[in-house]
Amino acid sequence: MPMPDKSCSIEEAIAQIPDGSSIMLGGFGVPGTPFCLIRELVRQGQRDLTIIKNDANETGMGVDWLLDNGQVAKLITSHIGLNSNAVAMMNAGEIDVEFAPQGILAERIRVAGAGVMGFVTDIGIGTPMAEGKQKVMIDGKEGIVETALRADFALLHADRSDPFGNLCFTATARNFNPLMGMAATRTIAEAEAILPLGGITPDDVNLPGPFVDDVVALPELMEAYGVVER
Amino acid sequence: MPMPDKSCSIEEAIAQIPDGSSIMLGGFGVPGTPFCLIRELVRQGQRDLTIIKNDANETGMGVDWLLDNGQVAKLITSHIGLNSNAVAMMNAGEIDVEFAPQGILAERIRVAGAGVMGFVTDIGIGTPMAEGKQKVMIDGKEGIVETALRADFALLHADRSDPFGNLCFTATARNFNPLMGMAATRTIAEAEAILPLGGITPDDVNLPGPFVDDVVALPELMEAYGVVER
Amino acid sequence: MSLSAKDRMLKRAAADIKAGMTVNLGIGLPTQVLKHVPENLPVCLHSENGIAGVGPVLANDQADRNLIDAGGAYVSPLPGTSYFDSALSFAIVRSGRLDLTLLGAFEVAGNGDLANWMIPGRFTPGAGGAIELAQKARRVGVVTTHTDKKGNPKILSACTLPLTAPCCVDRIYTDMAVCDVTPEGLQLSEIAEGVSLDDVIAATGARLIVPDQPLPTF
Amino acid sequence: MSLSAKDRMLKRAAADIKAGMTVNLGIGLPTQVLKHVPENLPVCLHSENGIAGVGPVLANDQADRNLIDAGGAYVSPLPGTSYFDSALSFAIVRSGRLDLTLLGAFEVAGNGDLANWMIPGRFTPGAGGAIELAQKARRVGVVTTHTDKKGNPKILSACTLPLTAPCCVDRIYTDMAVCDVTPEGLQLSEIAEGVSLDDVIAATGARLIVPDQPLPTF
Repeated sequence: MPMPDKSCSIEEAIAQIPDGSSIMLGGFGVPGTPFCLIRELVRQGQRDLTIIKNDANETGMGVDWLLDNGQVAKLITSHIGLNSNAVAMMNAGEIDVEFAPQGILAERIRVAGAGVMGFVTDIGIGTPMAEGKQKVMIDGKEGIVETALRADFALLHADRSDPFGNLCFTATARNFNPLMGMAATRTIAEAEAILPLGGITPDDVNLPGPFVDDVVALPELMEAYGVVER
Repeated sequence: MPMPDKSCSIEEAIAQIPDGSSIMLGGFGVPGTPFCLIRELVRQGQRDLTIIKNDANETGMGVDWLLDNGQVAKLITSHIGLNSNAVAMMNAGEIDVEFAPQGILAERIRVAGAGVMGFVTDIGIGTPMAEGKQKVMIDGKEGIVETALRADFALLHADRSDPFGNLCFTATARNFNPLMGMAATRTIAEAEAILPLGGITPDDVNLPGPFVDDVVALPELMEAYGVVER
Repeated sequence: MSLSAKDRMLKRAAADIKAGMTVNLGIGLPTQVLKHVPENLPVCLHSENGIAGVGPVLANDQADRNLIDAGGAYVSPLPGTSYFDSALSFAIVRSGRLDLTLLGAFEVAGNGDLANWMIPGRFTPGAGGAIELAQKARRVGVVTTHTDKKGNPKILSACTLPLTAPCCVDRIYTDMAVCDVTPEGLQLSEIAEGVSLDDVIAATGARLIVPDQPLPTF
Repeated sequence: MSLSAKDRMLKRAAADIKAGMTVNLGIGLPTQVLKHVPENLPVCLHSENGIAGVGPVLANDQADRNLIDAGGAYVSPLPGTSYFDSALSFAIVRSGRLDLTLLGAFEVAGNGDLANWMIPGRFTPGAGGAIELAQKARRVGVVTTHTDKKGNPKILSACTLPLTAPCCVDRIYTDMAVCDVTPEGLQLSEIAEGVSLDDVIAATGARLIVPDQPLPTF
């Protein structure tokens, strides 16, 4: 019984995204950011997007291309301090920015991918983060109900894939990628190498194929993937 | 900066467990069940235990040794159909059995390991499983609040470990092991092989060392670990 | 070769497993459906204990002691198989990545209610993964004999046993018929070769919607 | 070699990193504590972006493009390092596996309230991982200059900025003193060499409990 083949061209993969979509982008800083998929999204120019990413990359990279091109309506993130352009657009009211503590953002995404409606946490109690959120008591302790965070699409960067979409990430390029790949209605992964079926040891898979819809082979890595000179 | 060494003898590891403890046991059927740690627990004879395991193994194996030795007060599990002894003891009122759907059991354990108080799910709504549980509304939909399930100890079976407690599991012996290793106050792992620090590739670790307290090398595998002849 | 009524049921259920699907087959009759799935059909079989891409069952002397399916059978990997923990396994189930599950049944009701895990006082082993499979797979098929060993209907107007999940079943495959749960009620969609409409109606405990046109056979 | 006041502060904070600990060091001064930790001390450094066992920072020409710490520095693996996703990384934080975190501060209050992530209208980049580190590490140390660049106290009776977490700080390390948050209030525990008690009190915006016996110096 062969596994289904999900190979896809980058143009076709990104063309599935309509205006107004919510899109999760893997990556924590540079590692794990799907720069090629983002670049194609810039080329195709879909608008009014809600972008969900840990950070806004740095000025002139990744998320910033989308901001610069006026494609982003809203950003859900944990920290945008390295992108002064994002901060300026937020302060000017040009984009709506929703912040979550980093681990809460990660868990809201994971919970969505686990088919769960939300979770209860004491993180943020006693701070402005807790304001306006539903509270419940568990064993006499107050907790905040954090809701599952889903998206229409997830764009991931993988080190390796096979045609079925079994994904392996490397080092700190893993970060939000496997979580987001579970939490989106349609998951598109770019991979530095596409190995034949059987080329990935079953124990080594970080995100199993059933979560992945489209696999895009990267022809070459653009400069953005490299070490950032500071 | 060397990683801390957590090597421990099996006797010392299990001697930390007092009577009345709650103990999570890895394993789904035979694969991943820490038979040697369980056997030592039988030898030391701690009593009045709450055992948390996906299943009760089969008659004459693993959990059944503890049942047979009268050490178990309560069992929290998803399915005990392969152990007629466990079913008989439940029906005779000799042990208290709490059932959860398998994925809810897994998620309650994972959520405990993630330092979260509980989660909200629609699983079991419209069935007896939902009765008596707290409900909340999220986006106009009713959900059940399932609480985090913690334990005093987790006993795991790993394929490989290093002295810091970085664990790798193999094939379907992974199952509940990494989840339970996160959800216990003290996590004790037996490993078929203990490799030197650096012997496990950082990308391959299934449960990182910070979750693991004691690492026990297995001298040899007893028959229970083998293929079950039916 | 003429197939037995059971094999025709299994083959009919197998025909609804389509290219590209991720599928979970319950223990018992559903697992036996597999032998009627074409060998080259691209399908991913999921097992609750942590496999996507379940391969053939092996004899004990060929078995990997660490590789079983949720039913305890020693299985094998395929090119493209992956292993994962139990939380991730049920993330696949609950997040809608299972295109289809085929399950057994003690009772199934005309509205799609399913009871397949408990007989109070007689059979109380715990639900395992059944509740989440029944509630969350995108499509739920039940594979069952039309009647129990005593000849009593297993398809009822309402289940008498504790439910696995309410209104979860989409289609029922039996040795006599294929029935679909529709908003209007339980529809008789196909009939086994050599079985009469009256036989089916007599063996069914729920009201059946019978189309005017002739029923396809299988 | 005589150490600068800053280096003595960093060295004093480093002395509280003990064998066997898992530790997270915040960006800025806390990360600089590292150079005062003995090379052979068995300690596991955690970074929020998915590392346990963070090794030395590498020059760009030696760097692995896929291996940074949460502050963006190119780091290296050690024997026993592991990598994991962001949900698991914060599982380590929230479940109490971090024995210690050292964080920077804009303001810290005598009751342990910490403000280190936001200055409304001026600095609003988002909290990153700070809230969970501050709220959930078993022990929270703040490493900060005793006063800001204008000479105003950073240790206050109450924070004026939005809190990272309330009542989370256990110990404050500054270039002038070590202070402990106790149920009775903020206690002056140690004093930097060459700094007088009056200097410390004058530079502190919170009431200090000063023990009767002579203060240890560092």
